Amino acid sequence: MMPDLGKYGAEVLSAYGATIALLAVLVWASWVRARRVRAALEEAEARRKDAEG
Amino acid sequence: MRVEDLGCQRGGVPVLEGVSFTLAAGEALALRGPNGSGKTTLLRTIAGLQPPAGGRIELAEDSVAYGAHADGLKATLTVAENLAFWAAIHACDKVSEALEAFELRPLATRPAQKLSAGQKRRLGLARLLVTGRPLWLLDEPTVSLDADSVGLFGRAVRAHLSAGGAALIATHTDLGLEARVLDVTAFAATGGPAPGGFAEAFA
Amino acid sequence: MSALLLRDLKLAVRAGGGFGLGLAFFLIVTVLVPFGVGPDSGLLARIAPGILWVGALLACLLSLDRIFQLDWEDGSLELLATAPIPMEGVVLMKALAHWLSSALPLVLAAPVLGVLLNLPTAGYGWLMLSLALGTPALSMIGTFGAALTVGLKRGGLLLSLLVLPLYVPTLIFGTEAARRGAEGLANATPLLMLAGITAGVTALLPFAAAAVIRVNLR
Amino acid sequence: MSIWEYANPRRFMGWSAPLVPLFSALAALLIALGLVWGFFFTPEDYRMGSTVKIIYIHVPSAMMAINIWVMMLVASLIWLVRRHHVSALAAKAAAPIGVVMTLIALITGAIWGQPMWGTWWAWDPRLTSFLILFLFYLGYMALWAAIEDPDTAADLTGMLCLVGSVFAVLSRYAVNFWNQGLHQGATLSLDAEENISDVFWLPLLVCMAGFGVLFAALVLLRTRTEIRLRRLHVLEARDRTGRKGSGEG
Repeated sequence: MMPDLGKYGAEVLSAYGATIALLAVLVWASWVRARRVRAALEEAEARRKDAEG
Repeated sequence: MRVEDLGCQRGGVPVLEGVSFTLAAGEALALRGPNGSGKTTLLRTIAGLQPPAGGRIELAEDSVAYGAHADGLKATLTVAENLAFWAAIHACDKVSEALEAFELRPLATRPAQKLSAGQKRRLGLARLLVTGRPLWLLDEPTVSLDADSVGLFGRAVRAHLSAGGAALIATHTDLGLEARVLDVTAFAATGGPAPGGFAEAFA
Repeated sequence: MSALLLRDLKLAVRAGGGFGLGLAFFLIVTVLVPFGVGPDSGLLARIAPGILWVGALLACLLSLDRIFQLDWEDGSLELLATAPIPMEGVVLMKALAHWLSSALPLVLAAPVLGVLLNLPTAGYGWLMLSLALGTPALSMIGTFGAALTVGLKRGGLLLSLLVLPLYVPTLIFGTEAARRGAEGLANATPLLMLAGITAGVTALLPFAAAAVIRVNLR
Repeated sequence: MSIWEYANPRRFMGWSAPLVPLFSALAALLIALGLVWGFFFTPEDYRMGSTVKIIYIHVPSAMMAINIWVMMLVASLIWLVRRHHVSALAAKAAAPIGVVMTLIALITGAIWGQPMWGTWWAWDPRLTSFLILFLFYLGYMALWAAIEDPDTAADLTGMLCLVGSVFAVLSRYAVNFWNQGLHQGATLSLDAEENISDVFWLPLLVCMAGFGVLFAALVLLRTRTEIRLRRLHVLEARDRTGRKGSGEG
């Protein structure tokens, strides 16, 4: 299954690991922020509707 | 000058709308309204410091002298040097008249940092004279002035008007001027659409 | 416009901080380097042009946030915006005043500090020439950065962060010109590039900086 | 209907909503495919050994680091000229993605450099240019964060992006002049196609497409967040003025 990476195994694996970790953090942060802002906005719109209605 | 259906905004929020008035040479117009009602915003918009949200301002180019809350004085320069600088910027040589008009002659060689608040204010107002501009836009000009100085200021404005100038003054004190009054609260924005389409609801 | 230049110079002289502080900083940086890298005069001679350029650049940076900040605080900038001189002219005069009061003293002091770093004899002229050609670009770029951060309460650190990357090309060509001159190599290309940067920056950045100031005054 | 209509916030929210999950899925698929293909099913280079596999992340991220800055420049120009708020917000939304891409390019470059050049970091022109680009991204984001008024922030960061782009190109040129470089790009770069066989090319292409689509998905998601934030601020401002008005009246 695992290919033989030879003497550079550590380098290749750490490069892939670092990349995947950074991308995961970016996606996760974007996602969490999107959800938080979305919830806050929905709440604000609902409050506004209450105030008007 | 002539203002038609002018809208003003502060920090992207509409403050005034539908402001219309005319101001002819020799006339003064007093702006009234509580704090935060948009007097400063209106003056700044007419002075060209911020873009109008709508409407038109008809005004000869380079005709405005703006007197803000801050006087634009340099603490380490003397009274005369401060005035001479603004005179040079506006290519105008009325420094000594300005010193006379606000009784600053005895203070001419004193650095601005050693003036009292009222004296600084007088110097700030004297700056208007060395601009040589016909339209004065004044924002609370009499703050920290005593009764005598207010009298001096009133005289200076009257002299300016009789020389064919005009003035738009946001103030709470009576300057003893024949001035029409414009109450800016009448033009308070009713929360029209915010710019950029963010006023529309979306999911 | 010359009135503005004269006023700014007068203010710099009266405040006293202007050249004094920048020069002292330049001196200290230069003195600290041998403590850091060791007293080997051969090594110092080799790195002297670079150290002096970096030192001058950092000393320039120190006074950038004063370019517009004081005028902003006391309302002068607003009044200048309504004055009959174009904002582009104000920006250019501000940059020139900064160069005369902050950068020119550094250019003149650089050879003295070169002695401390064993700068080769051939290098003095080239060092001063490269600094004289390059520092106006530093002042102009810095003025643009100062215009960007003028309305901010703690703009000083941000100003450095914004301006330092913009300084890279000037620094590279400046040190390259001084180093090659000191080593007796041909240095016409970096000198021309340096002059080109200064000319281009002086021609174009006043428009950008003036636009930025107008936005900040809104 | 003019193309600019798509930049109206409400319309943008409308058309971008279905694209985010679509692009996300596509990006996940492409990146997974490209990386698995590259990692497990490509041979080693006869000179670089298995380190050649780093190319499947290094090159796409480096490419995106530059492309994202160009996209921010275009978006800033559209904002400065046509005053479309969504455009400015898209530029703001793209910057953090650009930072991460630049960081990935730098880190993988350093990791690659260790066995190849025998050092983590070399002041090679390309690496140095990316370091400078990284600083530009940081400055740009710091300026956005520092200014309160959103339109002022958009204007100032737009101008910074414009001026910064000129200086970024100038820096690239200066850095080249300063150090002729030892980047082995030439043995394995896109402009030397004869050196690179299809075995390496195809998974690399898949990865580049994957990174591109990932950026598209993220920038849409983040722009939607920024638009919602603006809307939230408008509502809050209205709440404040409304309350003040009723209090006085």
